[in-house]
Parts: sequence; C-alpha cells; structure tokens
Amino acid sequence: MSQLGTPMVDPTVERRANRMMMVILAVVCALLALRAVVGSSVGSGDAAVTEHGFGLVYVQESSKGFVSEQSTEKAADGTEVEVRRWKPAAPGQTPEISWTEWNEVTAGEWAAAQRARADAPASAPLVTVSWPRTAGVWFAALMTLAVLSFLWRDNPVYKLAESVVVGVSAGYWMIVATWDTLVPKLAGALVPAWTKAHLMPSLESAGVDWWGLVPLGLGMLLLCRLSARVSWLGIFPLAFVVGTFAGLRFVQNVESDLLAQVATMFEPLVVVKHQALAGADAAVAAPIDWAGSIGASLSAVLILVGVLSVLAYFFFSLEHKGALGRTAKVGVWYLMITFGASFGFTVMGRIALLAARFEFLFDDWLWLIDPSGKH
Amino acid sequence: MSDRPNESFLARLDRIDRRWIFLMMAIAVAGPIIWVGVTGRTFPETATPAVQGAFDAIERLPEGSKVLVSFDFDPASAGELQPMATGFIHHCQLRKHRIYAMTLWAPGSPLIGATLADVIGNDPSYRYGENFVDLGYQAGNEGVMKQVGVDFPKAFPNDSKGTPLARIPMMQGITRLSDFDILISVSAGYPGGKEWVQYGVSPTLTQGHRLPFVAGSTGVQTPQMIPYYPVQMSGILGAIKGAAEYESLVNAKASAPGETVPAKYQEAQRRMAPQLFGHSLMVGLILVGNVIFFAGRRKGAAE
Amino acid sequence: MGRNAAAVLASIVGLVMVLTAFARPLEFLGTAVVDWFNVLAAIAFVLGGANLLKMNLLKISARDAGWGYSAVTVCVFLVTIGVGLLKVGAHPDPLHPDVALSGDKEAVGGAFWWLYEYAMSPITSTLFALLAFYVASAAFRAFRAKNTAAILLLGTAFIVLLGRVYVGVLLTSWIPADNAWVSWMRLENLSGIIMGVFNNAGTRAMMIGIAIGIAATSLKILVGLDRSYLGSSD
Amino acid sequence: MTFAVTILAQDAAPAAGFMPGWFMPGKGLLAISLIIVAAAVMISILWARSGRPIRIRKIAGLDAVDEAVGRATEMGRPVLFIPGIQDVDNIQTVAGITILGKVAKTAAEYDAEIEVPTTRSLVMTTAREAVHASYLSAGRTDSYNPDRIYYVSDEQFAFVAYTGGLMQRKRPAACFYFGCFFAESLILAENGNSIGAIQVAGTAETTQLPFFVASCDYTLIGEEFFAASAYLSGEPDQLGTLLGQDLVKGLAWAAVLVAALLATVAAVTGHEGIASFVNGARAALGGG
Repeated sequence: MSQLGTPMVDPTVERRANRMMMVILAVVCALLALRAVVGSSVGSGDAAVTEHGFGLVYVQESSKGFVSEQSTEKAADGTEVEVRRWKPAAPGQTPEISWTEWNEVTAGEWAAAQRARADAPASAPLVTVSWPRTAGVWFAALMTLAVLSFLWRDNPVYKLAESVVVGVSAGYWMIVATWDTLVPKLAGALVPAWTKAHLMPSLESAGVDWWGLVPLGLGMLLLCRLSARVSWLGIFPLAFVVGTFAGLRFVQNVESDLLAQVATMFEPLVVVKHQALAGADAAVAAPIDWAGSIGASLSAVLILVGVLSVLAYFFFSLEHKGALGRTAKVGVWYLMITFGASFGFTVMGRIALLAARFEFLFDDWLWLIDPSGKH
Repeated sequence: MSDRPNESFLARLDRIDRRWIFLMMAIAVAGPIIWVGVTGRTFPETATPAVQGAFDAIERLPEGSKVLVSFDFDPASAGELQPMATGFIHHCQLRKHRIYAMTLWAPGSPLIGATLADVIGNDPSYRYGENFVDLGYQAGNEGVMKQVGVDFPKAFPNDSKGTPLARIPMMQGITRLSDFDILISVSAGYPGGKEWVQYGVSPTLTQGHRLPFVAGSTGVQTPQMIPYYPVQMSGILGAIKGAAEYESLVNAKASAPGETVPAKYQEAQRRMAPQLFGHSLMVGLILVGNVIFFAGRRKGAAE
Repeated sequence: MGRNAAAVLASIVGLVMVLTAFARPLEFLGTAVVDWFNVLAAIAFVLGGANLLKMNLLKISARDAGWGYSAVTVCVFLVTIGVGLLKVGAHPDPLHPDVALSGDKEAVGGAFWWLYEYAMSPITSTLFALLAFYVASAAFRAFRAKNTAAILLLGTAFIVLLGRVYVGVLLTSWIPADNAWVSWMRLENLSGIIMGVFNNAGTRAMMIGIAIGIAATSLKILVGLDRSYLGSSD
Repeated sequence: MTFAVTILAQDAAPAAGFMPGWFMPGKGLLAISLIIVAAAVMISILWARSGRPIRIRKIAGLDAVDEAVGRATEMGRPVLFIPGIQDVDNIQTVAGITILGKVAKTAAEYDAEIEVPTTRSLVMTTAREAVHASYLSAGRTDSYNPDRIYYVSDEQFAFVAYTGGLMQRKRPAACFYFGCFFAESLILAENGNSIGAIQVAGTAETTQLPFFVASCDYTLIGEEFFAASAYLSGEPDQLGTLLGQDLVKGLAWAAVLVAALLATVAAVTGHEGIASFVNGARAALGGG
C-alpha cells in the first residue's frame, strides 16, 4: 500500500511504528495487571471487601410470574367478546408463565448481599456477577481504545472496530426499521388482526387501512432493481419520493425560513430603555437608561446591517464590484464571525463527549474514580 | 525531521506531527477528570443572563404549576444534556410543580423514566399521576407539536404505560399546549427547541398569551437557538457550561451553604474542569499558531 | 420513455404536496407521505443490506487484502439481524406474556441490547469524541491571521472559547459588572453579544438564502428541469 | 409584498364562496409568496431561454472541481464523493446527487475512478442512476462500475469509521462533500487534509460550515451550494434559475429593510396605525 504524503514513508519509520505499538500494548497490559494487584475496596463499613477484579457488573435476580383470567367485555360495536387478561401472579400463586429478569445493582449492594448470604433464607434473590455484562464492559472498553488508536494511525485494531461497528449498525437500523416501521405501519395497516395476535398485541386498529398498499407497491417497484430486466421500474419510487418531498420542502422552507426570518426583522432600530426601579409606579416615567438604550439600538442596527450585507454576498448574477462588492465584503466578515462563534461553541460539546468516554474508561472499567457511587 | 537541520524552532513547531496535539488534548481532558474524581472539587459558576432567565422563569411560577418537559435527545448527547434534564426536574421538584414529561425522540423514552426515578425517586410528596406523569414517546416530529398545540389528548392518548389520559388525575383540564404554565425542551437537534418555537410556542401568541419557554441545548445547536432569546424564549442553557451554571443556581437553592450536594446534582460542574483545560489548550494552540505565522512572515519579508 | 413518465409522476405528486398546505381535504396526505417514505426506506434496506453482503462476500471469496475484516462484518451483521428479529433474550410484554414477540426489542439483558450497549454505542460515541482532537488540530493549523476575514474568524473563536470557561471570567473580572457602559467588555458578556448580534444576523441571512436555494431546487424538480436523480443526463 | 400584508393582516378569515371551508385560513400570504417565488424563477428561465446573456459571478470552489479531478487522474488515485448522510427526502441530498452527476461526467472524461459510499439504500440507488447516466453521456459506459457506489450503514459514525479508514488506505486525491452533513464533517475533512487531498465541500447545514471552512480548500456556503449544479452545467435554463433566486433575494432584501424602517418609525413616532400594521405583518409572516 502506498504511503505517499504521510510522515511514514520510510520502511524504518514503519518498523519503528510497529515496535512502538508493541511497546504501548505491553505497557497497557502491565498497567492492567498492576491495577488488579492493587485492587479496590467495595462496599462500606463492615461489608467492605477488597476486590481485585474491576470492570465487573453485578446483578440481582428478579422472578416474574403471570396468571391469566377470562372475562367478557363489551366491544366497541356493543357485542360481547371473550377476553383473556394477564396480571402478575400474587405471592404463593402458581404462575402460568414465568421468567427471571436480572437487574443491575451496585458493588456495595453485592458486597452486602455476600455478607448476609449465610443467614438469609434460601428464597432470597440471588446477587451475583453478571459475566455477559462484565464481558460487555471489557469489550466496550477495548473497542473504545481501538477507536482512539486511529488517532495514532490506521492499524489492525482500528480495522477490527470498524468492521464490527459497520456490521452491528447496519443490522441495528434494519431491525429498528422492521419493528418500528414495517410492523406497525405496513403489517399493522394491511393485516391488523394477524399483527395484533403475533407481533404487537397493543396495536389499536380500526380495520384494514388500504393506504398501506401505496408504500408496499412503491417498495415492490423498488425491489425490481434486483433484476436486470425490470430494473428500470425502480425509478418510479425514486421519482415519487423526490417529487413528493420537493413539493413539501418548497412550501415548508418558504414558510418557516424565508417568511419567518423576514418577519423577525420587524424590530425598531432605535430602542429607548428605562431604568428598572424597584417598586416604581408604572405611571411615573423612570429615567432613561442611556447605556442600555444605546446598546440595544446599536445591536438592532448591527443586526440589520449584517442581514443585508450577508444577503448581498449571495447575489450570483451581479459581479462583486463597487458598492455591492464592499457590502458583500462586510457580509463575509459577518459570516466569519458567525463561523468563529459556532466553532467556539461546538468545541465545548466535543470536549464534553470526550470527557464522557474517559469517564467510562476510568469509572465503569478501571474503577479509578467513582463519582456516582457505583462501586 | 532530521532532514532539515538548519530549520528554526518555530518552523519545526509549525510542521509538528499533529499527533502531539492529540496527545496534549488527551492529557488536558483525562487529567482533570481523575483530579475531580479523586478530590471531588469543582469550579464556582456565575450565571449568565440567559441561564438566570431560565431559572427565574421556573422559580417565578406558583407552587403546583403545570410544567411540560420534552426530553428530545438520545444517549449519544446525554453527556451534555442529561445534567440539564436532571437540573430541570430537580428544580421543579423543589418548587413542587407538576411535571409532565414527554419525548419526540424514540431513544429518549428510557431517559425520562431514568431521570424521574433518579431525581424524584422516593419523594413521598410526588405521586405518579398526581404530581408527575411520563407520557413517553410519540412519533411524528413537528406534526406532534402542532397537534399538541390544538388537541393535547389526541397527540398523547395515553401515558408511557398505556394508561388512558382520562384515568390520570393530573391530566384533567389539559386540552392544549397553552394550558401548561411553562414548556421546557431539552434537545439535541431535530426535532427540538427550534421546532418548539416555530410550531409550539409561536402559535400560542395568536391565542392571546405567550407560553413561557425554556430550552436546554447542545453546544452545536445553541447558536441556532440564540436568535429566539429573549423574545420567544425566557431562557436558554447552552452546552455543558449552561448546565453547570443552572446546576449551581438550583443547588444553591436546594441546600444550605456548606452542606454537601449529592454527586448526581454536580455532573455538569464536574465536567467543567476538563472543559477549562481543553479550552485553554485550544486558546494556547491558536496563539502559538499565530506566533509562528507572524514570525514566518517577518522572516519572509526580511529575505 | 420510462424516465419521462417518472419525471411527470414526480411533478404531479410534488404539486399535490404543495396543495396539501392549503386544501383542507388533502391535509392528511402531508403526514401520510412521511409514513410512506419511512416504509419505503425500510423496504430499501433489502437493497442496502444485499449490497453490503455482496461486497463483503466477494472480498472474502477472492481472499482480497483484509478479507478477514469483511468476514467479521458479515458475521456481526447476520448475528445482529438474527437476534433482533427473534428478540433473543428479551422477555414478552408483561401485559401480554403469552405473545412471545411482544416484548421490547431493546429490553435490558437481551442479546440485541447487549450488541447496542457494548458494541455499537461505545464505538460510535468514541468516534464522535474523536472530534475533540480534530478541533484542536484544525484550530492550530487553520486559525492564522492571514487577512481580515481570518482574523475575525479566529478572534471570535478565541473570545467564545475563553468566555465559556472560568479562566475567561477571571481574566476580565476587573471590569465592573454593574456599570452598563463598560460591563459589556467582560468576556462572558462579549461572547453573548457575538452570539446575539453577529451570529444572529449571519444565521438569519444564511437561512433566508438557503430557503431560497431550496425553493429553487425544489422548483427545478417540480417542473422537470432537474432530472439527474432519475439518471437522465439532460 | 407589503401590499399583500395589508390585505391579509386585515382579512384573515377563510375565503368563502367557491368550495367553502376547503382553503385553510391564514395561509393566503404563504400562497402569494409561493406564487411570487415560482413566478420569479420561471420568468428567469424563460428569459434565459430567449437567448439573452446571463452574467454570473465566479464561485472559486467550483473552478477547482475540474482541476481536482484532473489531479486525481494524474496521480492515479480515486476521487471520493460523499452526498451527505441524509436520505433522498432531504433536498440537500438531491442537490448533492445532481452535483455528483456533473463530477462523475468529468471523472468519466478524464477516466478517473470515482468512489461513492452512502449511508442510505435509496441514496445508493439514486447515485447509481446519476453516475451511470454521466458515464453514458461521456461515452464511457465500459468503465462504469456500480460496485464503487455502495451502502455502508445508516449509522452516522459507523459510516465515518468506514470512510475514515477508506481515506487512510485508498488515499483519494480529491474529496468532495456535497449534501447534508452533521458532526462527521470535521472528521472527514481532517482525514482528507492529513492525506493531502484537494477538498471541496458544500452544505446548507450552517452549524457545520465552520469546520468545512477550516479544513477544506474550498467551501460553498449555504445558497452557493444550491447554485453549484446550475453553475457546473452551464446550461441557460439552469443559469436562469440563479437569476430567479437573485430576484427573490432582492425582494427579501427590500422587505427586510422596509420591515426595520417601518418598525423604527412606529417606535419613534408612536403612530398607532403603523404600529398595528407592523404587528399584523409580523404575525402574518409567522414571526411571532
């Protein structure tokens, strides 16, 4: 693979980079081992134990049982129908359907449960380490480091993280589209009874909605693209979508951006502010607040100048010369200030995101800090 | 870089491998996190007018006012926005307002339950259905906002657990958006605060009285929201800084001086330490970059 | 022939959509088409998914460089779809425990949740966090005072960056806050003015321009002047 | 415009008569505005068709497109084109695909390889149509390879992970970003920068423009992005639409100025008629 244009053109540099990666990996492993030897204190008071592991997730068992009962209810059209309703089983009742859920608990709760286990009844809910979730935290931490390693250079660990995230996310959005769109909006519209019985018992439907055939038909035409012979039919759904949204966006943008933004300009350029006096009677004219008035008037004028000059910058059919050129130049200045402000504001959010990732590594994985009392 | 031995220090600095900058940023952010995590100390915050405006808008309402909170964000933006959501709910709880929580972002619905449980938790004076309700997620973006404006029960026929609104005591008398006393939106993008102004708040003006509106927004979105303050919005919390300022206002009201504030109400303030060092690094980099630039230009002119 | 018919279809449906904003009997279409589009996009996943599989399987069968990564992608993709469709490990809805597929697909503890929580979410949010590094290197390289425009860009970024943290507040804390004639010069107030005045004006004007640009682009589609999305080159 | 405001501010009641109740109330001004916009664009197109010359100012970034594709050909490296990360229901994506058609035509003429990763299945399908047509019109159907236009993932950052890696490995000589972008803008542009590619970007997402401005060689700002396809085509009809956009912009410019002046007059003189007109106009335009 060519390495043109990067600091790493040279095979010796390349070799040195590979050696460096090995060293970094060794250092990381050594630090993890050290972390395990040091251990951390879990729980408080008498229940405190020293735990040499870290990045562990603890769960508590919770049994759920359900019983059903038959009843007759009046349907919307007045006829009586048999309904089977489910409710949680009362203590002592034998459930018809049951399963176990596992809820996350803190390390402190786990330590307390370990201590109390000796004299607790056999039916007390089990508190234990969840290995799938612990493995998850470790996997997440290693993937976090793998992505960060891209800053150093493209490398096999990053490529692994990349192939995992592409596969998972493509699958994820397809599943979300299936359960959140296809099932309620397509199956729920065209075969409501079947959908209600097998997929979405909470579906409320007033019968078959024939409008559901429109997207189904468009979808079938689109899938024609899979066959070379009828592939040309696939442009009709595209034309439908692009045409539809061209119409919708045309109206929306003129209404909510063009007209509404012009409307915001109905602001006076001269503003007179009065000093706010505590308890002053409204009828008594308070003295003029000169600083406030001049500031507000100046702001209004600067906003007007800005809007007009930036708009002037966008004129395409006139050369930017003479008065228009000068106005457009002021417009560019306004744009640059806008961009600088936007940039400055965004930095804050980006650093917060990075901080959140570091917090995950230090808190959930390495147990170095504990701001929320989880362990 | 040994290929140009006669190069000046500044010129070499100009061609610095950007990975050194990456390393500096990593240290500037990670260091303070550990420091704050170990010592538990945070920086003091003074509220800017937009944040004070948001605080006052909620503070000003009489006890038991109806507050609609829209959680329009997902876990990806929770780093910036969760402290705001927690702060708003905490403030409403202190003022004993009635809380109506909803979301227009599908991934936002679990966040409502978690936030309400975290803040209101075991407060005996807060009973579900009487003092707070979780209305859950409704698909349809600004369509829902328009619907909420004219017919609230049609937009939200039941709460997140499927209970019809008619059976929820605190929903009595809520027919449309303007029946609420204030609207709070914590949003990470579309649909969010901007759409609430356009489709939710602006129409209430034509109905006679303006619905007070307070927004919490990410750093990226804040510049787009600013044009609406203070006319359409009573206040705005911009990015983690806004959240930290608001947190300190609410905490000052909640606890006496010297009393320890629970860690969950200081999330944003804790995150300001990495911000401080990160911003300082950025400012330093811009300065150094320009020193290099001017030095290079003078040298160029001299030759 | 087919393309002309498609372009006519686009124009007709587009004009109907314009009318939905005005004609009460058509109002429902405005929201219905958004649903239809979502269904169509969901069906289109078949095309995208098939393409993703095809590309990666070709790489694997040809033993191209990095075919092992393609194998990882294919496996993870198929596993995600499998556990998501069958809702593996997700319990049914407590109100309908007899309907196996009635549960929340993302219920905590399920396999799909695990993939989201421990694979997709940490990787995507770390990628998002990479931006903190890139803003730093971009600022170092690009924010040089080359001309007036660049000075304004970097100067504004400078003020806003400082005005948003404690140091900036300290730097100008000597300016009296209660004197309205000078208090605007305090960094935290200055960044407020930049946002409220300059940024406000710039954003408004850009929004007006963009609205006009979108309107013109939409019109070109509605009258059939722009057909490149249909593949015709004219 | 202001004339229309007067009429509509006074009479906001639904129009009775023909099909009563069909026309939604309060939408009159919007309808008039849409007609004005449409008429301005149409008249300009007809004007252009009549053969009258239209002068258009230069946009630096667009002259760079040909040069960048040419350089990629010389270096034997691919051209990367990203039409944003939104679906075809977003007009920016459609505008991006139109520009893709023009870039692909240049690439076909130079015989440069073009690579288009997408985040949506429908965008992939649409982009293939556009690129295929370009190769067809350049007479190079033999070198058209649909496999170079493909779907990656709907997830924004999975797409970024893939594209970032792709840039480091394939080292495209030219990168074009035209469409709707969010946070990925800077990751893409900084990666492109680190491999020394010529980069041209265009978007109407105002929040992302600063990052493109900082990291790309040329950036088309907001409306310039929508004008790009007309520029690149050079056809009279297309250039006519630019003239139409300018007409509308001129009207908006005047409206902004008149609005501010009227509001000032109302505030300074305290004239009740003007004040009520200002309030009515603001409400009718949706300014709240």
